[in-house]
Amino acid sequence: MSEHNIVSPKIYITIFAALMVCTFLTVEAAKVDLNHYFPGLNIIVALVIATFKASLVVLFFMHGKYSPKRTQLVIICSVFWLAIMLFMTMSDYISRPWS
Amino acid sequence: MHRTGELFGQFETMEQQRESASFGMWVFLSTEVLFFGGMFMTYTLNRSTYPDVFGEASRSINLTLGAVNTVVLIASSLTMAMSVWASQVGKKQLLTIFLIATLILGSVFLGIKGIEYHEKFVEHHVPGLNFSFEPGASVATNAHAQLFFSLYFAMTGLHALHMIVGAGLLIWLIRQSMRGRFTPEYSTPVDLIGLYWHFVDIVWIFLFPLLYLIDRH
Amino acid sequence: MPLYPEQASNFAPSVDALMVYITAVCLFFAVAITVAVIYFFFKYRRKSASEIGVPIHGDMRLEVTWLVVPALLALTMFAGGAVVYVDFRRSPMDTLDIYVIGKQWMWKAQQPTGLKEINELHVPVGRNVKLIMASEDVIHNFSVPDFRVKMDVMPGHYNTMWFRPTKPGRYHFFCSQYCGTNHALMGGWVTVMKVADYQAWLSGSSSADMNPVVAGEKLFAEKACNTCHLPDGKGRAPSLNGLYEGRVLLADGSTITADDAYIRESILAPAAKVVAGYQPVMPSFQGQLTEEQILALTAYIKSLQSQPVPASGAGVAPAGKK
Amino acid sequence: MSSTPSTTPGNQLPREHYLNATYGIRSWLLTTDHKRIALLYLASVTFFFFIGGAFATMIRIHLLTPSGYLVTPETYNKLFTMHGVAMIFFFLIPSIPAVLGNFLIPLMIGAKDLAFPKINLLSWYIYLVGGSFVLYSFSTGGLDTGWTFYTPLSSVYSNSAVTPAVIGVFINGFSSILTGLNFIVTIHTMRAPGMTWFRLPLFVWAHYATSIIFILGTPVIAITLLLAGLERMFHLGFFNPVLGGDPILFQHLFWFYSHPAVYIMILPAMGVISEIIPTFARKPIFGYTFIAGSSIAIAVIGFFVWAHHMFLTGQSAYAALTFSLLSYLVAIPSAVKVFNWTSTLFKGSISYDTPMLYALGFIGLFLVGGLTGLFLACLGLDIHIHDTYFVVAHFHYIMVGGAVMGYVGGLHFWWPKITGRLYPEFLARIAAVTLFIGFNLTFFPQFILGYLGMPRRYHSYPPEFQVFNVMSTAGASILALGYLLPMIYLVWSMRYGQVAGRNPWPATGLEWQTDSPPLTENFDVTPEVTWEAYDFENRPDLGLDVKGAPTLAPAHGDD
Repeated sequence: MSEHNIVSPKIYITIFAALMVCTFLTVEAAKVDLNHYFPGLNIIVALVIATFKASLVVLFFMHGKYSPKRTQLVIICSVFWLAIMLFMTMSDYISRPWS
Repeated sequence: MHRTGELFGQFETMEQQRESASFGMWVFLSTEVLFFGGMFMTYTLNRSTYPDVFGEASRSINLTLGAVNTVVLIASSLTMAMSVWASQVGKKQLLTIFLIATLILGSVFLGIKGIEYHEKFVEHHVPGLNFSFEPGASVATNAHAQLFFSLYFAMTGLHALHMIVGAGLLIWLIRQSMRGRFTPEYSTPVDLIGLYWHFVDIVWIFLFPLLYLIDRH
Repeated sequence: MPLYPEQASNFAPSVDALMVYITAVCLFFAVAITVAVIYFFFKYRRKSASEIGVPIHGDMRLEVTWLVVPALLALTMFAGGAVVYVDFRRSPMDTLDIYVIGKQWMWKAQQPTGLKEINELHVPVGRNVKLIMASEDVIHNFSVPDFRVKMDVMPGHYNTMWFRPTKPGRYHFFCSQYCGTNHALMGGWVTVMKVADYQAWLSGSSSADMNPVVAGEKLFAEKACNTCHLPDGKGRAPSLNGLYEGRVLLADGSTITADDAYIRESILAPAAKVVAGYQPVMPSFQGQLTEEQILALTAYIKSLQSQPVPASGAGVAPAGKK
Repeated sequence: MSSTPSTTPGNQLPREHYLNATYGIRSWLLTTDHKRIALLYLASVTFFFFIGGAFATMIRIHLLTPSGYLVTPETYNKLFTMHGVAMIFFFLIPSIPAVLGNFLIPLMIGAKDLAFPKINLLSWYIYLVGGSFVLYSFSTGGLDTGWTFYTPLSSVYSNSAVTPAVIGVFINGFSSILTGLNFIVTIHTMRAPGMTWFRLPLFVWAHYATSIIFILGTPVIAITLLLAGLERMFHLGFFNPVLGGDPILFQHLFWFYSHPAVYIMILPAMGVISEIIPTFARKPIFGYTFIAGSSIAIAVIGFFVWAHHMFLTGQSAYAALTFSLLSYLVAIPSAVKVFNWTSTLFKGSISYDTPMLYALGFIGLFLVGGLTGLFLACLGLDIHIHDTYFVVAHFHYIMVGGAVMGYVGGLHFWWPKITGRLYPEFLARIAAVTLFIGFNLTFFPQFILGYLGMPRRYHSYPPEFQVFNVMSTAGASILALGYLLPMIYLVWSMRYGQVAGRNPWPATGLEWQTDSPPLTENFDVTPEVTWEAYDFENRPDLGLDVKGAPTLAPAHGDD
C-alpha cells in the first residue's frame, strides 16, 4: 500500500482489455455445444475462463502480486477452504451410485 | 478515519497501521469468499441434480443485459483501480473523477439489475410470488425451475446488496476526496474500499457464467 | 443393572466386540495418564515457596512415539468399524423386504404380503430382513438398540438397512432423529418370531387392508399410467413386464438395475433416467402421490416381474445384451 | 497465594488503571479498551449461561421420571433446543475468546490494544443484537427445532418462532467473525519487539487457530441459516425435498461450520490449560512446538471431518469411510497435547492452587471426552450409538468438562490481573472439586444410557432407563452448586479480595509484567521480549530460586 506498490495505469488498462476479451470468449463459448466433444466441457471452459479472470483481478487490480506473504496466504486459504467445502461435499453425492 | 492520516493509539507507526488495515480487509474478504461459498455449494449440487431444468431456466434470463452488466462492472473495477493509482501518486482531482466514474458505473449496474428483476417479476419468475415457470410445465419442472430462480435471486440479490454497500462507501470516499483528504501518505480508505469493490467484481465474474450461460447453444 | 442391551441380531456381537476393543484401548490410556498425573502431582509437589521445576523442554523421541502409536491404534479402530459398517450398508441378496414409512409421529410397516402394521414390526428369526424406508414429512430414524442398527428415514428418497434377527422376542424400536413434538412417542416393538410362527401370523392376520398389488393396479389405471405403459410394448412408453430387478438400458447408453429407488425416481422425476429409444414425455408425479401410493405402484410393478416380456418395447434390456 | 512471594510491595491497587480511568455508563458502553470490552462480554455471556443453565435444570428435573410430568412434550422440546442455542452460540463460542482472549491477547503480545478497537466494540453490539433476536424468539413461542435446525423440520414443519432465532444466530455469526478477524490481524502485526512467533504464549497460538475457524467457518453457517430462513419465509425449496431440494445438503453445510465450532470451544480452553500447567509446575512446557502446531493442525484437519455427524443419513458409504478415517486423524493432535501436558508435570514444582486443580480436572474430563470421540468416529459402533445419550455425554464432556472447566479455570488464573484482587482460595478449591464430582456424576451415567439405546431429545423414556437418569439429575444439582459458588465469591472478591500485586503466582507471561489491574494503555513503555515462553530458569526478575533446581537431574526427560 506504500509507494513501492504503485501499479501503472498501463498495466491496469492491459488487464482490463484482457478481461473484456475473456468476457467475449466466455459468452461465445457458451453458444457452442462443447458437451458434444466431452460431457461437461461447456461448464469446464466457463469456469476456467472465470477463474483466469478472477486471478487477473486479484493479482493486478487488488495488488495480490505485490502484497506481503501473509496476505497471499490468506488468499490461498480462502480458495483452499472453498475447495474443501465443494469437493468434500460433492464427493458424497458423486460416490453414491457406486455401491 | 475521519482525520487525515492520524495515527491511532494502539499502533506504534503509520506503516504498522496501514499494513494492519490492509491485512484486516483481506481477512474480511476471505470470510466473504466462504459466505458466498455456501450459496455456490447449494448451486453446484442443485445444478448437478437438475441439469436440464437449470439450462432451460437459465435460457429464460436476459443474456444481453447480463453481458452488458459484466462489462460495466469490470469497467468500474478499472476505474476503481485507477483511483487507487491516482491517490498513490497524489493526483487529487483525478482521484475524485475516477471515484465518481466508479460510482456511476456501479449505479448503472444496479439499474440494469433492476430492469432484469422487473422482467422476471412480469414473467412470474420470482419465487415466493405466485411463481409459475412455463405454461404446461410439470409440477416437478416447476419446482426445479423455482430452485434455479431462488438461487438466482439469492445470489444476485446478495451480490447487489454488496454493491449497494459499496456505493455507499464510494459516496463517503468521494466526499472525503473532494475535501482533499487523501495524499500519497494517507490513502488507506481508498485502498480498502478498492479491495472490497474488486472482490464484488470477482463474485460477479463467477455468477455471470454460472447463471446466464448454461447451455446457450 | 445391565450395561449393554440384549444381543438379538447378527450385528450385535460385532458391534459389542468393537465396543470392548475400543474401551480396552481407551481405558489403558486413560488409566495410564491419570496415574501419571496423580503420581507426579504428589511426587513433585512444591517443597518451598520459591522452588522451580527442572527445565525440560521436550524430547523428540517421545513426541514421535506418541504421534505414531496412537495413529496406528486409531487405524485399527477405523478398520474394525469400517468392516462392520460396509457389511451393514451392503445388504445381501436373499432378503425379506419390508417397507417402512415414518410420519409425524408413527411408523407404518408393510410386509411383503401387503399386510400393514402400525408401530409394530413382525420378522422371522434367522432370515435376512431388509427395511426399505421413506418419510412422509421430516427426517426420522428407525433404531433398534437390541439389534445395534439404526438408519435415518429421509423424505424424498429411500434409505435401506438390513439385519438378521437371532433371538425370538419383543424388542423396542425408537425414532432416533428428532422429528418434532412427539418424537419420544414415535416408537414401538419389533417381534421376532420363529419362522413357522411368522408364517402362521402372516396368514392368520385377517387384514382389512387392500392388497398393495391390487391397490397399485387400481392406481395404475387411475393415474392413466396404463395408457402409455402397454404390456405388449406398443405404447408410447416401455412395457413394465419383467422390469423389476432387471437391467435397463438408458438413453445415455448406461444401464441400471430397476430396483425400488429407480422405480421411485422414474415416477417422481421421469426425465432423470429415460429408457433408450423413448422420448421423455412422462409427466412427473412429484407431490401427487403419497409414499404409500408409491409403494403400491412399486408392488404392482413388482408383481409384473413374472409376466412375459414383449420382444420389442420392453423397459428391461434384452437378455444377453448389456 | 500465601505460598508465593508477591513482587509488588504494599497491599494497595495501583493508583490508576483501566477500571478507574474514566467513570460513567457512557465510558463503558462506548469504550474501545479491549479490557473493558472483555468485561462487557463477561457480563453478557454469564447472562446467557444462566439462561441456558435454567433450561438445563428444568430438563434434568423433568427427566427424573420416565413419563416426565413436569412439562409437556412441546415445552420439553423447546427447553433442550433453547438450552443448546443459548449455550452454544451465546455462551460457549464467545466465552473464552471474547472474554479471556479479548482481555489477554494484547497484554500477552505486548500491544496497547487489538488492531481494531472500534470493530471490537462493534462485535459486542452485534452479539447483543443477535442475542436480542434469540431472546425474542425464546419469549414469543420458543424454539423447538433442536439447536441443529435440521430441515425440513425447521423450515416447514415447526410451529415455533424459528425465523427470529435463525436471524439472531445469523447476526451473531458476524460478531464471531469480527472477533476472529481482530485476533488474526493483531497477532500478525501488533507483536512487541522480540516477541517472535515461537515466543508467543500457547494461549495466543490457540486463539490464532480458533480465529481461523471463526473466519473460514462462521460465514458458512451464516449463509446456510439465511437460506433456511428464506426457505421458511418464502416457501422456497433449497433444502425441502418436496420442492426438489436436499435436506442432506443442509446437514453438510451446517456441520461444515458446526463441527469445527466444537474446536472453537475447546481450542481456547486448551490454550488456557497450556498457560496454567507450566505456571504451577514452574517449568517450561514440554514440547512447545508440538502443542502450538497441534492447535493449528486441529483447526485445519477439523474442517475435513464434518460428515461424521451424518454416517446414517444415507450418505455414500465411500464418503463415510473417508470422513471416519479423517476423524481419527484429528484425534492425534489432541492426544499429543494431553501427553505433553502430562510430561510437563514431570519433575516440576507443583502447587495445589485452584487454577491447577481446574487444569488437572480438565485433563481428566477432556481425556474421557476425547477418547469417547474415538467410539463415535468408529463407523460400525456409530451405527449403534449415533443419536443416543452416548453422544450427549461425549459432547458435554468436551464442552462442559473441557471448555467450561478451561473457562472457569482461566477466570481464576487471570482474576488477579482482571480485578487486581485474589479470590478466596479455600472456597475456590471446594468449588473446583465440587464441579469435578458433580460433572462426572451428571454425565458419566449418560454413556451407559446411550449404550443401552436411549435416544437423545426424548421427553419420556422406557422405565428401564430411570436409574441412570436419576443419577444424572442428582449430579446436575451438585454441578449447579459448583457453578453458583464461584459466582458468589468472585463477585465478593472484586471488593473485598486480598490485593494481588502484579504477579501473584508468579508466571512468566508479559501480561504479568504490568500492573494488576493494568493501565488503559496496558504498559508504561512498550515491552521488549528477550526470553522464551515459560522460561523460569532465566527469569531472575520473578524472585524465584533459580539455582534451587540443579540438585535434581538436568535436562531431557529420561522416563
